[in-house]
Amino acid sequence: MSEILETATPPKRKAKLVDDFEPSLILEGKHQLCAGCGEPAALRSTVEIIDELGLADRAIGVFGIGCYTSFSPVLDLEVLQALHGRAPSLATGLKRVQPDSIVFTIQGDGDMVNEGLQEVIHTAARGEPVTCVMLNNGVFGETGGHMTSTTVLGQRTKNTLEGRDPKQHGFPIRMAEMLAPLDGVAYVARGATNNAGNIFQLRKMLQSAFEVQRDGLGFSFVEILTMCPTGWFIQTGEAPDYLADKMASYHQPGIIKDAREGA
Amino acid sequence: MEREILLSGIGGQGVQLAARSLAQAAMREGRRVLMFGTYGGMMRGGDTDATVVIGEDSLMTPPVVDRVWGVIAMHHLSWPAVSEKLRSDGFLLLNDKVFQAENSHPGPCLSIGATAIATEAEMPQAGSMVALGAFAAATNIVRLETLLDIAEEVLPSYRSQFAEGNRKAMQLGHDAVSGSICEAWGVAEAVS
Amino acid sequence: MSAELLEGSEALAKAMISAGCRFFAGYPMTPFTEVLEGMAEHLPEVGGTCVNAESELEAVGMAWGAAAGGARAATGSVGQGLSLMQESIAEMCFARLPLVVLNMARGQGDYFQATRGGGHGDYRTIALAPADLTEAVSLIQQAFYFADKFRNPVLFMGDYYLAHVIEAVDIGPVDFEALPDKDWLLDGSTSGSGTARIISPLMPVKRNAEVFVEYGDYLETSGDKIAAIENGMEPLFESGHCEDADYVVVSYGTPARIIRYAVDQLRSEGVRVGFFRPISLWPFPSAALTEATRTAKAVGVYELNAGQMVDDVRLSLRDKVVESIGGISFDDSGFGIAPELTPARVEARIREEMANLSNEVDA
Amino acid sequence: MSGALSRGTLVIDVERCKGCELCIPACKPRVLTMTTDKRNEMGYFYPELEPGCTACHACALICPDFVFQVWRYDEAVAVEEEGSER
Repeated sequence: MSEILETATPPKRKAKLVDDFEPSLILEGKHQLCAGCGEPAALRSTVEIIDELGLADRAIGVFGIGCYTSFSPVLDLEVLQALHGRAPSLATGLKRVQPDSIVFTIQGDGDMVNEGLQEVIHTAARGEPVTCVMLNNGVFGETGGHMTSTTVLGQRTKNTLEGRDPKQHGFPIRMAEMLAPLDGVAYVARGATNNAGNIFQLRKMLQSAFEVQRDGLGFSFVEILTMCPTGWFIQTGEAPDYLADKMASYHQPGIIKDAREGA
Repeated sequence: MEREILLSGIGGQGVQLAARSLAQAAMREGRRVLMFGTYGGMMRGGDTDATVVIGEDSLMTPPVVDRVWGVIAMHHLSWPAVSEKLRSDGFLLLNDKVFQAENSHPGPCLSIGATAIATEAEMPQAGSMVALGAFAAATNIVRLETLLDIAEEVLPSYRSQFAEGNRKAMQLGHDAVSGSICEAWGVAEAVS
Repeated sequence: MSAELLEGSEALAKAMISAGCRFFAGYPMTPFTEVLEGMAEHLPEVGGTCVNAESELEAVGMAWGAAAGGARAATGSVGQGLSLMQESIAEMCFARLPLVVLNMARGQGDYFQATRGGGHGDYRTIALAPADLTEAVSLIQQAFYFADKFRNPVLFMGDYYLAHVIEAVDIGPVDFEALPDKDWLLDGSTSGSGTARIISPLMPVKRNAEVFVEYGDYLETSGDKIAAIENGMEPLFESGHCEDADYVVVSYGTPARIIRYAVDQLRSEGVRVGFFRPISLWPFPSAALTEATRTAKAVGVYELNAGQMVDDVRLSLRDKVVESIGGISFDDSGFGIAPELTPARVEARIREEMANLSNEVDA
Repeated sequence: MSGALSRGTLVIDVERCKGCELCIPACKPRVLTMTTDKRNEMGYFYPELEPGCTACHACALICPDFVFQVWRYDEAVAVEEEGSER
């Protein structure tokens, strides 16, 4: 067995800081979300891309209601807090009166697909130049793990204890594929936070989405598959594989639409 | 002095536009006006009416009035309710042929084939404008020239192509009446 | 600016624009539709935006976003559509955002909705109810002023009559005292500065604010805010012939215009009757009503519903006989045209009540 | 391990860690291991670093609790030598 390094203090050798505890644009990283949650990594990627693109001093986040809402007071970003499901409409009004700002929404699958499905569809169809980000973990995490409209078949939740049965609970909605054909939509992608490689891919998707908004090309949408080991009733260490095997086989990651020239 | 005019008919006859034209012309001539129209959910065929109140001073009259001085009856559909409102010495103009009800109005009355005149001029929907021209000729409530002046501004921009036809309709109605029958303002009060 | 002959709905639209409204969103429903048409036509002429929202939920959401961006924003509907907006209207009270909401009501069944609301929590919205178009165009400008001053939604109560009456009105801007800058608005500029702003019904400041405010503490300030509006604004009302009245009729909105007309007629015949018209339904002009009914033996409340405002009148006049003398009155159009609402019928109704009054006094 | 280099290192705020272990498979050079006997004040096992870090920051990207501070050495150091003084 190799020796364990002392990691309580910064190195004495000459070195450059690559990542600090608090990512850029996050004022306070300490939070009360569950162990193994995929949402902090998704949010981190989103705000870091905004910073990397030099858009921080124009950005406004419109937050839905979910576990991620606890980040709305700790981001170093202007935040407009919306009601459950309503963020795309607030984003529309905000962007219309502040056209030079970069407006993005953060919603979960319960927020966007259950409570506010028509809001995001109409916002996309109108081609509003905003970026909607959906954190999709297939459950209502904040209520403790209940079925949403993206819960995959067979998935056990608090109100589908024997697994989601299409005869009883219907079929899940593939949100990204549903929005992509709309004419107002310029960019649609689905990423995942279950491993570092996917997070690297996700960051490229987020970058494209915000570039699309910056360049006024239309509506952009990034769906992010995130782990919810608590709501999935599994160990945290099993969550990345569960995401890959159960969720990503139905909600497949990838770039689904990129209407930019040369894309 | 206030003059209340009730225009009554069925949707599609142009009743609301005729009322609006009367109101606009009266305002142009320096009077106070108030107009209120009602029509059902259907755009065509249901009963419709519009009340125009024209006066000298600030009007305290509510949008709904119980008694009116003048009536243009384009159709008999709501005649019982309309006739109840018309003052016994008020002026009634009937759309001859189309109007089919029993009329026992004791005051001055003029029957003119407004729809027939409009149809002959190939503008079947301009019957109310013919009637308005005739009403103006019979009462001098507003001058024909004023009605012709405001014909375009009362139309929404997407209907402005009808202004010329409406002018013609009002002129035809005016020409169909030989002279004043019931002066709205009295000779001395007529706005010069 | 001189007077223009305008249909009520278009006059309201032009008055909103004159008041500085630059964002409007709505979903069609008669007689609100006509206001939406007016905004769609005229708002772009001044560089504003009118969005044909896909539902009332989205309309109020868009207006919420625009208000957060600092624009004078408005939306509206009819009572039924307002039902859908209740959630957002309540939350905007907590988020301390201004908004003007038009209710071009059908009838007067929305008094409770306007003054109590159907949203959640401790909130209140100012509610203004004009009786005619001239007053309406000035009140709508006042509505934007109050909304900004108190950072709270303001309801404007119109109806079918107001939407469709055509009158000559002056929609020139009305001057109000200067309001502080909207230093709370969101434009993205404070992001990344360490002092980024937040607008939220849940919390007023970011975690790193010098004084962080917890959710519960913030919630408890809702009562203070309601009190601040009540203390900061004189309730609006109109009264007439009340000095020696035996009987006072209380009414609001278009029916009050007819009551006023009928009471004038009765007074010219020597009948000792007065009228009182709340213009702000909340805050309700209780003190003024108490004064106006000092000599009255009884008070009648005429409204086109089963009796809603009568509750507020009774709360204001706890030692008087207060009766509901109106009622639901609807024609077949469904738009709120009230067959009972004519000067003659209203006059007859008042005479009937006053006859009962003298019978009771004689007995 | 002969010839292997440490290109960077970490500072680990173990008191923030909730023990989810997402960092363990995320680490390509496999230099993170969870404690099995030591727990932080919240009672969780937490990751420890062995020599051989590449400063790829995958651990930081996936960590839900922002436990890691990542440093890249100006000059890489042989893993055998790193332990004496980082």
